[in-house]
Amino acid sequence: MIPNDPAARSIDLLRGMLTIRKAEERLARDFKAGALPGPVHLYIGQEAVAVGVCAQLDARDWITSTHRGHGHFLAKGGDPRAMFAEVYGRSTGICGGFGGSMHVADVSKGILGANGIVGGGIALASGAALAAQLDGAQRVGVCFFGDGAAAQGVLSEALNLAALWKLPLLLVCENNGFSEFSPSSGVIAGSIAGRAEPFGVPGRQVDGNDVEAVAEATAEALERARGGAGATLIEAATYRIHGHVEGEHAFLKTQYRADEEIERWRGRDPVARFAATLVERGTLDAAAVEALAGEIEAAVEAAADSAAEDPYPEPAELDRHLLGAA
Amino acid sequence: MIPNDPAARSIDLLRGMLTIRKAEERLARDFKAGALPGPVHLYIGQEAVAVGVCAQLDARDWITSTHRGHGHFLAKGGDPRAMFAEVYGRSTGICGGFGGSMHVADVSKGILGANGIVGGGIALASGAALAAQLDGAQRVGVCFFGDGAAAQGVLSEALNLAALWKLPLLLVCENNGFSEFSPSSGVIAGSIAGRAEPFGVPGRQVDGNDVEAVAEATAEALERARGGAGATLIEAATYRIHGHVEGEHAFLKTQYRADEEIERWRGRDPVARFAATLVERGTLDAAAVEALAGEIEAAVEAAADSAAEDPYPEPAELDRHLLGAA
Amino acid sequence: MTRKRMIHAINDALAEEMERDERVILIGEDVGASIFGDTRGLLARFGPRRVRDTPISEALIGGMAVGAAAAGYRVVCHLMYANFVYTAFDAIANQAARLRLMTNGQIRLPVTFIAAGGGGRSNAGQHSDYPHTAVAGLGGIYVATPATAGDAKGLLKTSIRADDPVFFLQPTSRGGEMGEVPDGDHTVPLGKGRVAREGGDVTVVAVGAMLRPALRAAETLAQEDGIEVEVVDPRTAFPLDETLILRSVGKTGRLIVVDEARRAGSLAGPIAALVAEKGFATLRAPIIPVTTRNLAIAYAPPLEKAMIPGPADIAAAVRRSKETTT
Amino acid sequence: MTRKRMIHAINDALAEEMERDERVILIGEDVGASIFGDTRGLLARFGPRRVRDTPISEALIGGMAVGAAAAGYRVVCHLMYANFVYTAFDAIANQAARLRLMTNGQIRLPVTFIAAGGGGRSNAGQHSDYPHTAVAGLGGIYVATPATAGDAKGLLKTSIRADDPVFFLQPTSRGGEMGEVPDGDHTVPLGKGRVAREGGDVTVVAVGAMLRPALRAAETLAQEDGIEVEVVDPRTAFPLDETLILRSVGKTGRLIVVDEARRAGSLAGPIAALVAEKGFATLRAPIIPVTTRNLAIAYAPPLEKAMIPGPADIAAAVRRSKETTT
Ligand SMILES: Cc1ncc(C[n+]2csc(CCOP(=O)(O)OP(=O)(O)O)c2C)c(N)n1
Ligand SMILES: Cc1ncc(C[n+]2csc(CCOP(=O)(O)OP(=O)(O)O)c2C)c(N)n1
Ligand SMILES: [Mg+2]
Ligand SMILES: [Mg+2]
Repeated sequence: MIPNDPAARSIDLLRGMLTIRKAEERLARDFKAGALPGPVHLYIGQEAVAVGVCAQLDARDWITSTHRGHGHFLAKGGDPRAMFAEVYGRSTGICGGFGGSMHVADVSKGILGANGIVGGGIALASGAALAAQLDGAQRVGVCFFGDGAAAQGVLSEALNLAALWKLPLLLVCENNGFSEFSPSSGVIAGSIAGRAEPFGVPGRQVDGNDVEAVAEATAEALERARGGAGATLIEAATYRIHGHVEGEHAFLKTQYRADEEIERWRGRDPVARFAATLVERGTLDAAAVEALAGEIEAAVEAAADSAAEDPYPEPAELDRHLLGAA
Repeated sequence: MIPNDPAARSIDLLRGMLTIRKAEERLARDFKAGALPGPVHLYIGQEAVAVGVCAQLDARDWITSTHRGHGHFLAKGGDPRAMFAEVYGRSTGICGGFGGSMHVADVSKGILGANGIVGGGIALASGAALAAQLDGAQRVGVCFFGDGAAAQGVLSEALNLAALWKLPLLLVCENNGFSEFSPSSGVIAGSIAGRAEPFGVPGRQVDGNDVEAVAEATAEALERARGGAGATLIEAATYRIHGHVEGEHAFLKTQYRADEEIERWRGRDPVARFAATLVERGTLDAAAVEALAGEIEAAVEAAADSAAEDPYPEPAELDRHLLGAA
Repeated sequence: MTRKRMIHAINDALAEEMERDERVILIGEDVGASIFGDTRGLLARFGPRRVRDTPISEALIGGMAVGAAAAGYRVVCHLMYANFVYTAFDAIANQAARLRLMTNGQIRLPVTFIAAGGGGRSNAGQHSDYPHTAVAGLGGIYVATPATAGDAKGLLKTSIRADDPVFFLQPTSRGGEMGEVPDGDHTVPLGKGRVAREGGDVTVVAVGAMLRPALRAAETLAQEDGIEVEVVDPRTAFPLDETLILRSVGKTGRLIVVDEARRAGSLAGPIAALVAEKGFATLRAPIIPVTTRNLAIAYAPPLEKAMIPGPADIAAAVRRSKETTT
Repeated sequence: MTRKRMIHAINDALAEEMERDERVILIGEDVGASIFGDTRGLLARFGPRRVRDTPISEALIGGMAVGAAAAGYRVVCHLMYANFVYTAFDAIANQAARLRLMTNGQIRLPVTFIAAGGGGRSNAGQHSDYPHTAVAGLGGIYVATPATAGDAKGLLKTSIRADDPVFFLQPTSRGGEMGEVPDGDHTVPLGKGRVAREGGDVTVVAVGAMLRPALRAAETLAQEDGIEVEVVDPRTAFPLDETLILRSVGKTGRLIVVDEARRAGSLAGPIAALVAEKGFATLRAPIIPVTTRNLAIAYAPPLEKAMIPGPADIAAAVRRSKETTT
């Protein structure tokens, strides 16, 4: 899964981030064009977190995700075409069009699903970590959640239990500064990473726009988890460049963040930044980066175009999910 | 409310603890005699916490309590006779016999009620603290809860919000070492008091069998709260001498704590200990302590005997609580 | 009369009640930004003392609403999407709905929980429930299900003034619809339904969002089939306006219940129980439920459309009812 | 056949299923000590790896059960008193009951939530709910309501083996009652009720704890009134055994529904809806519900006794039904 050659590995990181970026740029355009049936929450600007973490995982590890789940899905190996089809509500979607953007899941890849309930994935990942512990095969459960979700009490319940049971659990808080339209300072007191310590769980802060820093922190946490020493909370500082939900300007009457703030964070774009690093290091030259981006964009666009041609599911398919049906 | 004379004040503390002790010893006998309709959870051994805290409060301050709520009810000024009548299920009970032991409440005294939901009082007290803040009259909300309840996520939710809003809230955790039949070490990771700090809320540990230490810690927290500086978490180390619930030996097949442990804690009985302190200080002599105890016991027994004569409520009274009824 | 969108009528109700009684306060996630528009402008108008954006902590804020109400305020607690009522369910089910009984009326709770429910916008499985009966089944909390702008305003004003808890469930997909709103201090009593359209042939009780398709079906049936449908809007799911429903069925002898909820959790149950007991002698045909299936709402538009009852489903049920003779 | 207490039959079911399939695990508060006795001895027998005492964190453990089940285990999650299902409600309502649909069947959840419900022991308002319909209304989770020791064993074994979630609601006050339990690997299918007593005059559908008083009433009616009651035990509140209920009403033409839940949240609703739709032609008298009132259970014994249906209430309803001729 993880290539041994450091250069290949870092190109994979870039590839992973570019895939998410290009896929979501497509979804943003689709939304603007009125081509999406429901709401979408884009991950643009946070790619380094999903990719940095998932690069350290393999398919047998479990993840749970959030309403902002495309990035986690793709980084964990989810198929872009099946994701587009799902967001388009097609029967070829990864969930057959039943789930949509907020519920993309691929159990075969260890993706237990995006989740429309803020904080909902925390307990699920804890359960997956329990399963992993029982399996005894050094698998782990990883939970992605937002800074807003850190206000849900279930986080402290999970920290408590994970500490007591030494669960192989990785709690990854993506602190993007906002809980919908509320700046974190208004809804989160003190430090999120710090909340783990009183339970005896290490809490680490990391630059969430630095994919290698995220990967490194993850590797450390995984070593702990796979070695039987228990959980870690990683707080990754990042920023969402798009709104909370596409189209939010249609219903919001006031601006909730300054344009300069967005621009400042654009300057720390995790994808461009890592591309520049690779160029600097001589791993890739600028042309190669461009070629890679172009290649990924083409693949993503082709996946999306093709998914958009797929049929919608038939209402009769609903029968399959009635209780008692096989 | 709080007498100025230190001697009178400390005699009041002893009186408060003795009242709880005598009342609950009566209930323990009542239970053994099969005279109680439902389960009772006794507070014997923890009296210093309720009394130490409530001695610093006045009737306009709000408290919420737990399934183990007789001590808080009495310490906050609840009427013993009305409490007995409630536990006996009589129409003269403080809740007319509708609530019982787990729900004793007297809103006129600021007692928002015992609560059968572990952790249930935490949010209620936070709401009362919000009301107190809005009133602007330096009232506070105080929540008593157990070490077991500290595992409920709502505690962290309250710490977060109380810090953000600077709520006049006092969270009093009575760490009696057990969550039903589970020793705390198996269900509580790390330090309870320490859990407050990452939110920016002070967390203090205090000897919960030392009524003056509890009162002092409370006074400090109240100064903070009434001064607009916000919440405090106090963790009071104590022990319940009786079982989790009276009669538990009838259904438990194994012992969950050692007899020596109980004996060790009996040696630190908060009532006897404070009585001894007062004798040592010359505030009272041994005979006066005995007289006080006798006087209180007589009053409590009379209250209980008289409550036991009261009639049960009539089923027709239920109508009053149907929605739409005035 | 003024023509307004439902969401603006709700906004007016909130503003007027906050103006009328300074003890009315509003708490909830992003009530300042207001994703639905129902709380828009209230923060600016009434200030952050009375209008409070909260963290994502439904268990806490649900219970705080109860505590602040017990301590003297009239609290509106916004839960956003109705599915989040489940995250706050303990506060509603174990506290709000029963404190009146358990304290023998010492605690009355002027608290209104408000949320938006139902499907129609591809919000998928965790954002489309219409959970009125889960709350109605608690018995101690009014459940208002407004169907029109006028009723939304009138019911909400009454809810806020009520001394008992209310769950006010607005239909997510109908907020933008225009309706007539009476001028002045318009209130609508809890527990009183209305006849939305008179007719002598078949009674259609249509809940909340289902009123409009029911009325549309009634027009079609009148024009195409010569069937005169009486459309009854119960307005509150609990308590039901038994007299009104029985009177209508007494006239028509035929009953259809239309509810956007899942069959097993729909008002088809309680209404059928009512009529099959107290209106049995007047019934001339089977009671036909028109509800969604016993599934969460699916994402893909054709699935969602197939699940949620529309005018054609209602008309078909009415025709089926008319064809039955007994 | 062996005569056993219901609680021991449940214990046997758990032990046998844990023996049969090592992927069966049990989590919950004090499942080691076991306050009801249903999980007694399992910790000693199967060890702390598979039998886990948890902290008081229902939101977490409910969701962990879901996560561990999604990750390959068969999870029994003990929620103790049924009122605590509300604390865990989000995990059940927003996750367990809908992941199958939202993931298009990728996630099937072999998880059994077990709890004890109902009144009769002065446990008062927060420990006496019988919340089967709140769960049934979710649609995606089986609801088993065993009434006898044999069914408790058979239904629980089937629940644990099922690949979809089950809420197994045992009656708190009936655990000590003896009943015949078939020897060997006794299983009872979910969704199939049974005729507990044959009779041709009136059908009484009695849910869970209400079966025994219904049978008692039937004996009285046979002896004193010559009325032969057919007593139907639905065994699962969801899905209902429609065929069985309709067949019985087809024979008798008269129906009483007896349920310990509050009227508004009782099975009287769904069952009346079923029969008033599909069995209307055979109905010869009003359907009479015998339930508790729309209130939480009150504490004082005379109140509790008046609230919970007993044989006399059932017999009176049957007589009333027989007297009606249409
Ligand atoms: C239980 C619950 N409460 C509220 C919401 C509405 N909601 C959706 S996203 C969101 C903010 C989440 O913030 P954060 O966790 O920081 O994630 P981010 O959107 O920043 O990625 C809220 C309040 C929800 N989906 N679920
Ligand atoms: C929500 C909820 N879960 C579980 C219970 C069952 N229960 C009652 S008391 C108790 C233990 C409480 O421990 P702690 O908070 O330490 O209080 P203590 O009994 O020691 O005073 C439990 C688990 C409950 N009443 N409410
Ligand atoms: Mg965020
Ligand atoms: Mg304790």
